[in-house]
Amino acid sequence: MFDLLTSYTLFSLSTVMGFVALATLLHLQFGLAGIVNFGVVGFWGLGMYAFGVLLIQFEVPYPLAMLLAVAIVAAVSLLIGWVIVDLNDQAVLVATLAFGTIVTSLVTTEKWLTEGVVGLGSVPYPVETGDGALWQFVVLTAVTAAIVIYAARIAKTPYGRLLAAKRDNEPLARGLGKNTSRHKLTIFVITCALMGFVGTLSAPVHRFLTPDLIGPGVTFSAWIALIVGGKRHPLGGVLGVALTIFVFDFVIETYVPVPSEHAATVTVIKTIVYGVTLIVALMFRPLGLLGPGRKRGSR
Amino acid sequence: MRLFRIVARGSAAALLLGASAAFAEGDTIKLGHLSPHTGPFSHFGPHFDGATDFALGFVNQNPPLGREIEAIHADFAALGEGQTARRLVESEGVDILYNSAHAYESYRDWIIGYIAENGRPMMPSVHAGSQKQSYGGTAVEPLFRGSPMDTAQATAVALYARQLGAESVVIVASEDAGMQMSQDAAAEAAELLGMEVMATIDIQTEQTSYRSEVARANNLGPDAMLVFSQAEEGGIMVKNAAEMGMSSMWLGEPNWLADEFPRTATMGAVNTQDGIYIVGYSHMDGPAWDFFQTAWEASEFADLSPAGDSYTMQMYDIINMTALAIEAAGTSDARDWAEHVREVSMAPGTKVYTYEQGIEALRNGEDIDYEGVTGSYDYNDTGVVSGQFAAFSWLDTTEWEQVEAINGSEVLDLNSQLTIDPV
Amino acid sequence: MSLLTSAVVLGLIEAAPLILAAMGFTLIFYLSGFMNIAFAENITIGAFCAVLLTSALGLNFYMSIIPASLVSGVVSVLTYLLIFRPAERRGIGPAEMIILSVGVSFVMRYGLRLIVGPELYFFDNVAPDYYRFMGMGVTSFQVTAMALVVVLAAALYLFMFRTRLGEMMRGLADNRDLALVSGVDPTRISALIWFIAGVAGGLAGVFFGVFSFVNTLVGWNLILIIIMISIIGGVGNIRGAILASIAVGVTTSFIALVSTPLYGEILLLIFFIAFLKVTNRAT
Amino acid sequence: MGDTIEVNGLRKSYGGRVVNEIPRLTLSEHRIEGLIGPNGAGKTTLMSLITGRIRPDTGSVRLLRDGAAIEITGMSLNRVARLGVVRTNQKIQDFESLTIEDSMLLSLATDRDEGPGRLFGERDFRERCDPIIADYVAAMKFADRSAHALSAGEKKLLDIVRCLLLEPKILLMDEPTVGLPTEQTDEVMALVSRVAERQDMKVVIIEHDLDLIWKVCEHVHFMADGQILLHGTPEEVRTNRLVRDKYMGESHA
Repeated sequence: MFDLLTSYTLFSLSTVMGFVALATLLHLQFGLAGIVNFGVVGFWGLGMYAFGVLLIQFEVPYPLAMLLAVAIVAAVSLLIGWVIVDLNDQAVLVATLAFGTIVTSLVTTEKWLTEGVVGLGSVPYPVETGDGALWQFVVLTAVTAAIVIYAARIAKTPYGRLLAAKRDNEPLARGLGKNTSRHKLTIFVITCALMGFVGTLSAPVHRFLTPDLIGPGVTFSAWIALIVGGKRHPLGGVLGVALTIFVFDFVIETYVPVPSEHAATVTVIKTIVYGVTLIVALMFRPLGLLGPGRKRGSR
Repeated sequence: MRLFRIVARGSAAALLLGASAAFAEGDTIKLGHLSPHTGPFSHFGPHFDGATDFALGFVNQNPPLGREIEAIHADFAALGEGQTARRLVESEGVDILYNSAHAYESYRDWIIGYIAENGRPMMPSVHAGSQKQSYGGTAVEPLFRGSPMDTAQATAVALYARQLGAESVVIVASEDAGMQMSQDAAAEAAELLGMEVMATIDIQTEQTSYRSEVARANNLGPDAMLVFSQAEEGGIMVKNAAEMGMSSMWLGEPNWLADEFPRTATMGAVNTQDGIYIVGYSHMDGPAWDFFQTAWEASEFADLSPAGDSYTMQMYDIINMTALAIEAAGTSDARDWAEHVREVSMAPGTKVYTYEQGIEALRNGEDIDYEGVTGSYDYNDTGVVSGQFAAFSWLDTTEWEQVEAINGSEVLDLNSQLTIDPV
Repeated sequence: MSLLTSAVVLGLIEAAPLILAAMGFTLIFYLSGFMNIAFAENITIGAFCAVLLTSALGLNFYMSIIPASLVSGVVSVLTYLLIFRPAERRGIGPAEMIILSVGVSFVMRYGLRLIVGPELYFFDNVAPDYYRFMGMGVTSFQVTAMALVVVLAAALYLFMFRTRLGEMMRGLADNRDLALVSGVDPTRISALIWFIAGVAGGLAGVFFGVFSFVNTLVGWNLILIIIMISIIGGVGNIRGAILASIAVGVTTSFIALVSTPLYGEILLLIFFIAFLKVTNRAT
Repeated sequence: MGDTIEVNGLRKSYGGRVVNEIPRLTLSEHRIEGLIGPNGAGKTTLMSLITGRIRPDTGSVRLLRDGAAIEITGMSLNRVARLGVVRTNQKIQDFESLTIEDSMLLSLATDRDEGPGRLFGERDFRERCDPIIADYVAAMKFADRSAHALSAGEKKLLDIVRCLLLEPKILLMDEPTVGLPTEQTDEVMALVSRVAERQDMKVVIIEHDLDLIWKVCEHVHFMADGQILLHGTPEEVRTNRLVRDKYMGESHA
């Protein structure tokens, strides 16, 4: 059997694909619209858990549970969006970070709903005929591809230009009659709802949901990948995730198995390398690997 | 004798083509050990690896079916238990997936399907006491536990509190899967024993202080505090109690036997309390224990833990049982192995106290009944083994001693009445 | 012991190290205009120095406090000179500076992890003496922590509002261009402030450590609460940091006394988000 | 008659210092009006109060259109611009990541164009805008529309073009000559006048270059110490003694 189809590889590639989707959505939020969303794990985790709870605790049919979960995330993102729409960047960063922490904490305390740390038992694939994992990976890839294509096209449309203008100089854009608050809220709700949707697709991949799946590590990984790849380029998320998560969490972990007592050092060195790449990227190449070069003057 | 296989297949061509190892019956029997070397339990890793290698040392002097058991210790915290299990089974081709832990349910459906198709892996585990009682013990799901259910352990704590004469208790548990399940079990057991559960308090892991939680528990004035947490968390609670001038009767779970407990609490604080008892597994005196104790204390692994450490004992017993069952089954096929586990570990059959005695008797065609260090080692139909319980207490920051044995059958009978985890 | 008094006393004990940390954090936030997440590692380094000094060198606990906090003060200045000042020079915006400080925090925390390993470290041969105060038990370490808070707060207040250096610092923070024009040397003043903040962080680390244990996550687990306290207390406002720390300490203690402790943190987070919206400012 | 702006009892103070005190003012009764006065007279503050960038302490600002009065006091910046009252910026600034053409397309895009779902309308949107963009690129002498405006002059020109492309009813120009290449100043102002003529647009120019004011404006308001002291034809204002003492005495008229 061709090795790609092993449950191990499918699981890894599905999680990597999930991160590509999250990083690309973060490109739309931060790279394009300038919203410093440090609560990525909050929207993704809320989508995953809402779906799991609806499906398992309330036995809602599969497609309806996904729809409702995404709707819940959209509603919550509208509320958070309203909170952060007129705050400056640092306040947005801390507010969204606090939101992500609230979601993780509530998942731990509301045991009657989420079973808390004991874990919410096995979320099935929509297609349970044995190659459910393969189909899930295909669907995740299709959704991610759609998001990347949307990100690539939207940049070259009036809406993309509007978001870029708002990011660069909001008062100037408002002076041209653009309702920047409404547009900021629209892109935020759309992309957060999509993060929730990716969460519903990730639930069956993880199969057994526990609060430590939705720790702050998810947000930091998406951010590091985007900064390294290139926050303003639609493919920044793809390249960033490939160079960080794919290389470290799949290639090295799989093909360079290290004796167990050195395993700790590999993870530690990985995080140090993440930290250093972040520092180097921000200091010397703020627009990342795919960032545009020096701007061309018109004279 | 540490057997490591460092496999370097880093070539880009092999990027997606991890070769899955085919095996012939004649090859070695591969044991994939899910061992925590990163994450919150990383200090357990070396101890678990050493205890496993120690047990394999005896088995491989005269291996079952003449096939040496080769250990692959794989850290599971970094990549996740599910992914590490899949890598060990699919690409390393292990015959035995050893020590599945809390996240077993995330790959349970997959592995049951894989076993049905490929006849491996066998799944002996000392951590599976945290999994639902209904899982395991069959040819379809060859999961066999090396210790009683966590719930039984929690029932023992409640039972000993009753034994100490407690009428009312407060039950504290940290936000960890095993601890929360133990809390529910202890609460129900306490009620069954006629004790009043005044409150159940959840504490967060990795905090620097639990003063408010301890104060709240103390204000309720319970006769005893049943606490299910890691050693260092228990240590902080006892220290906070002493700092606040409060003194209570504490009953802790086996993790408190790690030296993190007294070193965090400081003996000064421990001595101010009415009493601190740790309910854990004890060994069963007899030829098995005598052989094991002398061998462990003479081995290169002796500094990893005292001989009486429950993990060390349980791993020794489960490795012996697994090897003997393979010999009895005549194959490393997990489905046949499962059928023979009970055969080698329960009556009828001549009682054997070490792997050496067991393998010899099997080769003479006798039926055997393995009596382990941790107990008579009899399995119920869902792969749960009986065990010996006892209460311990710390003498100083390095030494603890067994205070009193707890009646094992009383524990099992009380545990079976619990509703939270139907058989 | 009524619920309220124990919540207040417990709150004060909880708050003491938090105040030290919040004071340090808010100083950097006020002067450099961004939230330095890597400040968490100053706390951890302070804790590790103290534990190593007491157990390895057998120093008395009180003797280890000063050197431990000085070390983390020096480390704090180094992070400023080596990374944050060049970054400011390159005109990196406040949001990117925070992400940069996350990177620095990762490198420092996991670099320390490589050296000290995963185990927990303890103040083994150190034991406080126990007193009784208002019906509640208190230890000498807790009293020292609270005393240090008062001393450091007073010293910082005097420094900021009664000394030439303090005035220059406030000038630099309030109106950078005006300060530069009037001959304030930004590097010297900033280095001094980062040093003072590092010392405060190290002190906080020492007491967090002695109250429980020391591992590489001591600072990291607290950084979000410290950020919230310094923003609620008002950036650069020492009195605000103290009041906010006490308020947070007392409320979380009170909630932990009556219901699930985690609800205390959740309520704080929700209040914090509402606070940001109402006051519509972060810096 | 076109739109006019009416200000009643307007007052704005910063920490006790009164910056604007205008009991009564009507702007844009004429096609092109001027607003002159010494530095610190409060001209820019008045502009900001009208366009909603800042809120007045008391008083109201109304837009009179076809006999109806629309209350725009303190209305948000983008809604005032949406009503056709647009302002060019005194401070030189630009959208850092947008090219010259992008900036123009930004102004020309309508609400319908700017839907998050409109992924496929780009090509004919550009075709629709091309003629008007080509005119302005030529008029403003931009060498390459797909490049960025780097010099101050280019940024200023682009700022003005962005406002013109909105086809405003009233264009408030805050010191347009500052930063403009001197040889282009007359051309630009001539272009603005032509556009004003063609699109029935009113213009109010704040300027220190008085020659430009006297030449272009039909009516001039003189402001000092936060108050409108007098207004009239350029000839009346130019020869007024008060204006000469308070203002022209300083500047090299």
